[in-house]
Amino acid sequence: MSWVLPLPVVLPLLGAALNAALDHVTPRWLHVAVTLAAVAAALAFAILILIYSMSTETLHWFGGWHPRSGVAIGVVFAVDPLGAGFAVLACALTLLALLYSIPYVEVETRNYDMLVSVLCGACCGFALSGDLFNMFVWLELAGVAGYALTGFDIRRMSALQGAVNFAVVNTVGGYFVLIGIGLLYARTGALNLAQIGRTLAGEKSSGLVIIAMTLIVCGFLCKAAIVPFHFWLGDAYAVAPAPVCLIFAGIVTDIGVFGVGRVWFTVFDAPFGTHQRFVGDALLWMGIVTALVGGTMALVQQHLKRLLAFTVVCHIGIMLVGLGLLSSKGVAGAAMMLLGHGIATGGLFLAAGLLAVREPARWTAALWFCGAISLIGPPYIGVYMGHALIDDAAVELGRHWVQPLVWLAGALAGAALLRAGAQVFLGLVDDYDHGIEEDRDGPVPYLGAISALLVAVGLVVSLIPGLTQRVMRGADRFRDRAGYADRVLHGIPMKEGAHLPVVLQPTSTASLAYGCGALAVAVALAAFAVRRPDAARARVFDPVVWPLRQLQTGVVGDYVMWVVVGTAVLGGVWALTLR
Amino acid sequence: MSVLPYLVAGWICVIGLYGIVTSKHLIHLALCLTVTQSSTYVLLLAVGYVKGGGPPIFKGVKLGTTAVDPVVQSLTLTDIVVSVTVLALILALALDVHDELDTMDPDKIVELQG
Amino acid sequence: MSRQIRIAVLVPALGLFGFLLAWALVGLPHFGDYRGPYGYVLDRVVLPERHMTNVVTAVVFDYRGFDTMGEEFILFAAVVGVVLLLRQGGREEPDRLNDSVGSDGVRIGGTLAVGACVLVSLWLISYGFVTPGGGFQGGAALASSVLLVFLVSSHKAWSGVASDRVLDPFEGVGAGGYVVIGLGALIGGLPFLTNVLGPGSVGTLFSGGSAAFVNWSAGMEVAAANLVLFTEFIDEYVVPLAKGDAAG
Amino acid sequence: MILATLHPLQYAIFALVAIAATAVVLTRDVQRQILVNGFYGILLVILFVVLAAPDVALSMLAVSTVGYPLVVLIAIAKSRDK
Repeated sequence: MSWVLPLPVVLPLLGAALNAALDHVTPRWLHVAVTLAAVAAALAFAILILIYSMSTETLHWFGGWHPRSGVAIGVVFAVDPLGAGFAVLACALTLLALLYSIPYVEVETRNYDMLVSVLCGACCGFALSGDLFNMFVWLELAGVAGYALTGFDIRRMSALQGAVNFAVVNTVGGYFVLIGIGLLYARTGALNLAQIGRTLAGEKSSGLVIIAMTLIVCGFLCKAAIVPFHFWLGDAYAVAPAPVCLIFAGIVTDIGVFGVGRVWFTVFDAPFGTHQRFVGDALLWMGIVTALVGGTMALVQQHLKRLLAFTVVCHIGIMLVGLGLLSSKGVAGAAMMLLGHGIATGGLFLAAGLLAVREPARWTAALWFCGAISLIGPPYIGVYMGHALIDDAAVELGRHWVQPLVWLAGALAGAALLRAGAQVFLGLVDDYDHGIEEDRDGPVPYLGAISALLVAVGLVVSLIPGLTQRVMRGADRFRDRAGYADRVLHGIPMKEGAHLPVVLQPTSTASLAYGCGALAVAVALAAFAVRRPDAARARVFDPVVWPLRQLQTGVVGDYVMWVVVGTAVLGGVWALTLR
Repeated sequence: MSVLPYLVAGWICVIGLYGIVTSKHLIHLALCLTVTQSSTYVLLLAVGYVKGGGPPIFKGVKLGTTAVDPVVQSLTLTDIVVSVTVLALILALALDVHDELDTMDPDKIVELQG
Repeated sequence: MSRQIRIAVLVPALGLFGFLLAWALVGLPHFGDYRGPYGYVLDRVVLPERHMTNVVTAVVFDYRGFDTMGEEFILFAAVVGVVLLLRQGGREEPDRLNDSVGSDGVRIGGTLAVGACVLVSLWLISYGFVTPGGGFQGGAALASSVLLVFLVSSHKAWSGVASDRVLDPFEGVGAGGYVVIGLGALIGGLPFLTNVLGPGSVGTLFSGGSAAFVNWSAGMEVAAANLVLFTEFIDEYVVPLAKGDAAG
Repeated sequence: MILATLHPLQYAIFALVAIAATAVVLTRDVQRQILVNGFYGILLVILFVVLAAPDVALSMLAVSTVGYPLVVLIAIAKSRDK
């Protein structure tokens, strides 16, 4: 089955190249058809890969350059279920975004479609790759396509500001990753993840490896928008066209967290395995702070898409918490959160995009509230299963304080969504400015159906029987560094796992209680903010949020300064604890 | 002295970052980004250098002669060609900003904040 | 936040950052003592296995050809992005601008120089597997040579050579060709981008095998993408001038 | 390549590159900065030759002589004429 592995990456790229080649010749319907066909085919092959990856590890050595006595001389795609699942999600969300864009985006459609399909290919490549430099290439490609798409509305100053901040911060992050790769290459003489991990395994940790890890992790966290690297995201996601936001929120941000997990569990777990709690706790705390900052900032936003952008920050923080626990359950929780959050937030972005076409209506309000509730995650709804797995993992580690903080962050973001829904879609406040200034066109039932599809799937994600067990099996594989290296470098086949049941995963009573509690807190907070907006603002929100808002200056120099501060502090902490 | 080349790479990275943060002009900022990027080239090539080694090109040279590392060179050379287009992308954004706002000072681009 | 505060926070942070970076860098093998396995192995196996004398080009287009495909698409996406961002609603055709070069000497000398530079660039691309060069460097050089047309003649002549009607197909075929060659191997039951025609004979144009075609499509893509970039930027400058001419 | 064995020369060029990079960053006037940047580019080309990397040097040469100056100069010209 090795031959399918390159296809989810190369087909969207080929589609984009084909559209460039046939520029000036083909009518619009043809280039739309080419793009859709390429991404749909990529989706089909990605699903095929996912199915096969459950039982075997599939490898694809590009150019047929197999390793020579444990030395990798080519580039490899090594697929595990989580990577394949990510590729499926990427292709599916891109396909929906493209369908939504057909009536919604009316200018420069050919260039737009080319960039969107390139973005899809890049995200798939990042998820499937087993080579550090190759991951960097896909990261850069996703970045470049992303900057251009953010600045799509070139006559709106906010769009340009968002694009500049996005471009500069992520370019700097990319250079950090590359410097880290250079350091690791100097140390190990390898670019293949498995081989780097093998080489570092038997040796004492050194300053070089600590700083290489810091640079690579911080570079990825710039993309993931983790505090203090997060400032650009609120500016960029508020201004990109709605379907582009769906792709950004659903997959592009998440590749940062995915990348941190990938390099930790294949490379750095080896030299720092005995000190892994220091690494995990640093990520855990950054995740918690990010989740709380995102939730709080969302609460005070008026601009609807900017509000959604900060809820993305919140949920990315929760994913990093799951990853920072470093156990299979934690990773599985992060993966379930990624899935549920990507789909539900995407649906909400598309619903917000509808406001550029027509006035809010009753059914769009229903759509919005369903999406908001899936993001809060009451028992077995929406992102609940992600929360529950993270809870279990935290309790197993004895980190009981993680649960309330994470649920609170989710509730804050949820309250922000409910409050905005009441104000915008139910019209509870007169003259509310939701900030969607674009004026677009399109058949409302068609656009509404696509967002409804996403919201509906987002609601039931936690209820799919057997899914959680399979994600946990995938997380086991994702974490298995020695097995990964054996399979990649020596082609040793995987042991067949036990058959997995197709049932609903039971969750702890605490999670059930927290889920209900989060919903109650969110509803109460939203009701308070809607009923007494002035009191809410003056007594509660402003004093808490004022310092945070002061930091969100919109100036790119400040943002890069925070990137340097964050990297230096994280590097300093790890330098002291990991030696 | 044997670490000087690496420290030069580190210095270029640091000074480039300083320029990016303190820049008052988007074009200046974009060029500072390319300076930071050039630190990666210097680092990679310095890492791959082998004392007394020739270029990894075996035309008229016996196979097995000491040569420098070819991999870092291949990573760098494509990146250099690509860097112009990425610079151009950022400059294109800067030009659009200038069209709208008549300024290139990043501190004045504050449409969105808080 | 004011500039002063920003710089006051930056300087200590950058100091710590630089210190940590230096700490990592002094842990590297001494300058010139590098002995990593990857490059060492390649320096010894490329000539016997692939008959290519330039190991760097062999790595770029054969051993790590897939990375290069990604890099090529970064170029592609960035240029598409520039076209997207520098679009102007209903741009006027700039044919009113009369900027042809007066001197015959400049024109004749320049035209010869264009020819010479183009030839050198093509040589750089084609002998990439033998001597320094290859699709990326040669493509960039080729774009620069064609740019000479603008310098020695007029904008009108330039926009004839470098219109997007001519360039876009080249760009698409260059980028797509790379993928299609890779897929060709895949359809034949081999891994993506397998070098199916190699190894050729040492030191000749044919030493690349099918990687030679990859090399050429990369060269085409790089040259066309750079020319699109130049055109976009030159038009950004020249078209407003032409409008000024017409008004005055 | 003879150059590749000359260590003092390598160190001198490394030092020059560091100084030139600093100069590029500290030149705040963009018109002057692009000149300094051109000089920096040439120094990098020489450095790459000295580090036995002719392929990388070629690629830097092709880019820093035409691509960088053209794109940046036009951006500067556009930002001035209003």
